[in-house]
Amino acid sequence: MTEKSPQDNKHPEKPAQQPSTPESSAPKPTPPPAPAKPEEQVEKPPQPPELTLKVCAAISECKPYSAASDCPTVEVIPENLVKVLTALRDNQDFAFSMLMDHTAVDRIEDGKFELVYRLYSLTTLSMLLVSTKIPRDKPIIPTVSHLWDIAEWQEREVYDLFGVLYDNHPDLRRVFLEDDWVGFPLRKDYKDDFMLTLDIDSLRE
Amino acid sequence: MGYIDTKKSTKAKVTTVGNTPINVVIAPRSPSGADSESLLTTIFKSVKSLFVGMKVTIGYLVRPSTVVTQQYPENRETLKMFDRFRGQLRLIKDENNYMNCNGCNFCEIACPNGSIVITDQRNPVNEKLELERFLWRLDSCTFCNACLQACPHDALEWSDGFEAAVYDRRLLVYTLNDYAGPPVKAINRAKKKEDRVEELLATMEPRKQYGGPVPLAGRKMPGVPALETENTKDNASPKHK
Amino acid sequence: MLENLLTHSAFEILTLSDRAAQALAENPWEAAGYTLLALGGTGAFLSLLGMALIYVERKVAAHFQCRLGPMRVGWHGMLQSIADALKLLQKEDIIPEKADKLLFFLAPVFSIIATVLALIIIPMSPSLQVVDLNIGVIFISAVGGFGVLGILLAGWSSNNKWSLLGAMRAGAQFISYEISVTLSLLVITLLAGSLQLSEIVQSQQDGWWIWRGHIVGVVAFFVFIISSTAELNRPPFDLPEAESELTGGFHTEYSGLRFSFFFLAEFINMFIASALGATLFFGGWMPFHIGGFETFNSIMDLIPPGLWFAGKTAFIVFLMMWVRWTFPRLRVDQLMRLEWKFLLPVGFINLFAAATIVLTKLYFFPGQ
Amino acid sequence: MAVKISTLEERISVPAEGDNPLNTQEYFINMGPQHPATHGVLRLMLKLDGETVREVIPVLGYIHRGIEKIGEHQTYRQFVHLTDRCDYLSAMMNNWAVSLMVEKAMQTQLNDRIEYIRTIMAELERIQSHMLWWGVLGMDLGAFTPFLYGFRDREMITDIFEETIGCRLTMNYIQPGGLMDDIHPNFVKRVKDVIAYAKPKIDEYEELLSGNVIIQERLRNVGTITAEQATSLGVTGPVLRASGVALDLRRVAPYGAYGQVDFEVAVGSVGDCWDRYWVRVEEIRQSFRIIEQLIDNIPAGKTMLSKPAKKIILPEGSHYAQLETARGILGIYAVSDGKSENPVRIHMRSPNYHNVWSVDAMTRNARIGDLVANISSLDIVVPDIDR
Repeated sequence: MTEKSPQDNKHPEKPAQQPSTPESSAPKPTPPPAPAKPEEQVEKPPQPPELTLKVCAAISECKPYSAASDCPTVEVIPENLVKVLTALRDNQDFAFSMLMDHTAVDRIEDGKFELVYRLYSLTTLSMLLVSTKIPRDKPIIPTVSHLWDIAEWQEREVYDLFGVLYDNHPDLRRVFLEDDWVGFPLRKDYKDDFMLTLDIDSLRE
Repeated sequence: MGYIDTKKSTKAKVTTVGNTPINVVIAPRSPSGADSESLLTTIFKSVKSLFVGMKVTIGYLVRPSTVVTQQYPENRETLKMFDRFRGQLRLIKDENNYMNCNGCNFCEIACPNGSIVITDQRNPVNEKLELERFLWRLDSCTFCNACLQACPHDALEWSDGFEAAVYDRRLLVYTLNDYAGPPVKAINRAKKKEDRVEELLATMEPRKQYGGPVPLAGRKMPGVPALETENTKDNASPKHK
Repeated sequence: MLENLLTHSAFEILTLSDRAAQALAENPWEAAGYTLLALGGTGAFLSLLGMALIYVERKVAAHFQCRLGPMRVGWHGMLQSIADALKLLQKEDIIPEKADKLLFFLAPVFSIIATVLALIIIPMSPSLQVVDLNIGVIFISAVGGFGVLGILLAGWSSNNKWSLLGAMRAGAQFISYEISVTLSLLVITLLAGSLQLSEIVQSQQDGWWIWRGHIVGVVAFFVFIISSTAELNRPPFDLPEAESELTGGFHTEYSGLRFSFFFLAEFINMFIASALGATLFFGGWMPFHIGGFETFNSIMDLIPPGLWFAGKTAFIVFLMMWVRWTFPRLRVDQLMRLEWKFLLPVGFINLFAAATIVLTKLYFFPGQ
Repeated sequence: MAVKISTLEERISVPAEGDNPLNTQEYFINMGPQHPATHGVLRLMLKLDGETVREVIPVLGYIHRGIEKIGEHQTYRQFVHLTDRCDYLSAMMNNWAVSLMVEKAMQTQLNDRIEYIRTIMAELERIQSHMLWWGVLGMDLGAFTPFLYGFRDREMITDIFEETIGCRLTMNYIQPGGLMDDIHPNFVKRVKDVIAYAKPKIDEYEELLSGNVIIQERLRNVGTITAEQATSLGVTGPVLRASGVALDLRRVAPYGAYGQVDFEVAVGSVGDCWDRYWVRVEEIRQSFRIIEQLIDNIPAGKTMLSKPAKKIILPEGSHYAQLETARGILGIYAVSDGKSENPVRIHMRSPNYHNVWSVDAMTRNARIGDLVANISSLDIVVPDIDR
């Protein structure tokens, strides 16, 4: 039933947290991660990567990400988001000068949007994922567009497709869809009249 | 101001990003400061650069052998496509025109955009499922090759026909099988056992162009009626289930 | 007649207007015939020449770019231009709703009229010139300025911001480069001592001005070529219609026949500029003569003057095409800088030098 | 908290003019979505003051196909072919990004043959992409001839693709777990032929365009963005490198066979159009170097490690992989629930989406001609912006 490709790991529940990923702060990045030795690590409980611990030690508002992730991840509450991201950008130990990516995940079963900010540091070449969760029925989050210029447009994309509202955003408007579009398409409960559903059987009648 | 000599000033050196040493080549700039050239040198180099560019273009004008134009409809006879060219999907047939496909639906499942719709029927003779109609929509096919990859029976191949233009998009829905009936494997097995071969072959029904509703990921295409042409009338819809 | 043509000392200058004027006294019908011939001839010549130039441009461009160009209509696509003309004639004539209808209609007409007016003064061979004005050079400058009016009107009346931008660019560009063109025309006028084009041609029978004027002539020629390319809105100075910037500039809103007027005018203007260049600097229809080599000169005289003229013009046309299909476009401020800071000073210095030469009679071939 | 949501109409409304007669009126003009210089269906609202561009407002979405939404209903294997349709000029690198993400999540170890072929293909793709860009830049700046030269040379490379893969543009070749097909027997010879043919052509490119004084004048000190601006704007790829940041994932975080080859990263020093132009031209040369080092030693081995019929179910959690396409860093972010073949969320960090916004910072107070040069030097592929 749940067959996977050959040589996949036999332990899908184990989060793939490899210290040797290229994004980690290893002094000399190595070619793509060597496969983990699943036998060794399966017994241990998942240990957050080094960078996560460092960040959590330096900035008290962060805590390690609870769910599985393949990249060093910290979790913050929405109120602390701007503070944490400012600290991460300005702290010389981390110096996350690039906001590589910002997007959202619709966790409809929890009633939440998970917003992820993927930071990239040009000095340590490490990557950090900052995750925060906001309620689906009141999706308001402060903007970080004053920290990174690109955040303005990344946030516009998330607003366009998820309907997340960014407080103090300089120019919050739709980016892909028309201004009068109803609904936010990447939400899991989005429906409109022109959506096709994959239903091949109906042709066979 | 100043002319950039593209050949001269590129020099490799090592910088670091993070802790990684990186060999870089730095883009040339026009000489500045102490190295800066006199105005006359700049003008001379600039004017010379224009003539160098003109030399390149006249070089092509005087050598007609450099023309790369292919005169397409005229060279149709000699035009040879690469043997892996993804032109049009077709079913592999053997010398008796029996197909390999037994209608197992793997390609339909693998197809990312519902361009393949397969209907099966149960053969009255050997009670096995067999292909009734293999529909392929060229108009929504993205030529991703997923169907060929997924096919476990080696039943599909690409032909090199690339001239698929038609005037009515409904004509882009192809029936790939020539007949509805048992695949070559079933026929061979029957022949080996010498078991009701004639009867089995008699169940084959010819299939021509498809004339039914155009499938759109399982839906009927809104506003597009079924196509009625001369050669679709005889088998406009699947006969037995 | 033939003798006259072959002996370089006395070319007969007999233009159509001269013939008409002569005939007017004797037979008015003959005069009317000459006028009609001139008008019809000019019209037919205009369209045929335009189509031929378009075909040549396409072929030359294609071979610069490793292509074949038109190959389907006729032998090697010879009739392609006719097919295109027919297509343009059949196209729907679209006038934008908010356009100024009258000016929108008039703009291409202005453009083509200016072209025709300039064309009539070109001496193509001793007997093929419609009008031979004694102020030919001034006339050319004047009607050349009329052409830009069509472009300005087209940009204005289209009621499209892109068109207007293109038209304004065209205006600025034309006014600027007109000065340089005139300066280089003046150089030749000084050297030849006449404003009449036929006399300028006659003055070159011992050597073309590009030789006889040595440095001054060469500089004037290059200034003339650069600034007349700019006046023609041809790449690399095609800012008014820069399609990657202004989507077509002043003729964005034009289609069909009206567009073909602009198109035709552009190509004929290229011919006129080349013909003018050939006339002023390469001796027009005058064969290539070297003072003292009588045998050589008489061999050169065997080639008809019309061919000489056509060959010289074709050379300059080819030069323009070559430049067009090689160079990128300048930016609008660079264009202005080129004119006002480079070509204009050069032109003035050149004019001054030419005056010195004329005063001191320092011609390269002192002949005469 | 009051969140203000604006519309395009409000954004481009011109404020009332003051009484000062010296004020020239600023006006908005619509560039695109059908415009020769906007590379497809990019639409820019320009605030102009005469010829001077005061502000550029990109308006996107004319080719938005909801690929991320479609991806939520497709398996990873099926999603690969959709990424072809984003940045179609680096289609194989897009495929590779998804494959890399899946392989990283599944911890699949690939053999050297797959890695070598992937690397060669990606570099060929980069070369053809840059060749096309080179031609288009020439065309945008008014020289039409380079466009056809670029296309002519690019066709040689797409011929290689067609022989091995069967397609020229959207190839769907690199699959999770390997390659769709083994390379054609002629592949090595053909690649060598193309290298021998195309290397002199790059010198010709230099003569025709790079060395031309008009091009240099058009590109130099136009659209300058500093390294700080570039990092803050999140631009990647040649645009970032032209600003002097040598961030090339092929170097700093090697994937594929990049760890085993020797090449130099082209960087600029100022961050203007000229640097961006030159960085790309130099990248063509470096890509040839990479291919030359790999082409003779492709090891033997399987080219597909997993059977296509097998389901790919990623472990629960979020997965991300990024690589360097011809235009910058492409990241694929997937969230899996660990049960289904389809991702819960799949997101592409597309390089073009991040690059396109820098056009405003570049073009403030420049001319329209500079705007065209800037767009061209960004090397935008609009389907990748809109996805």
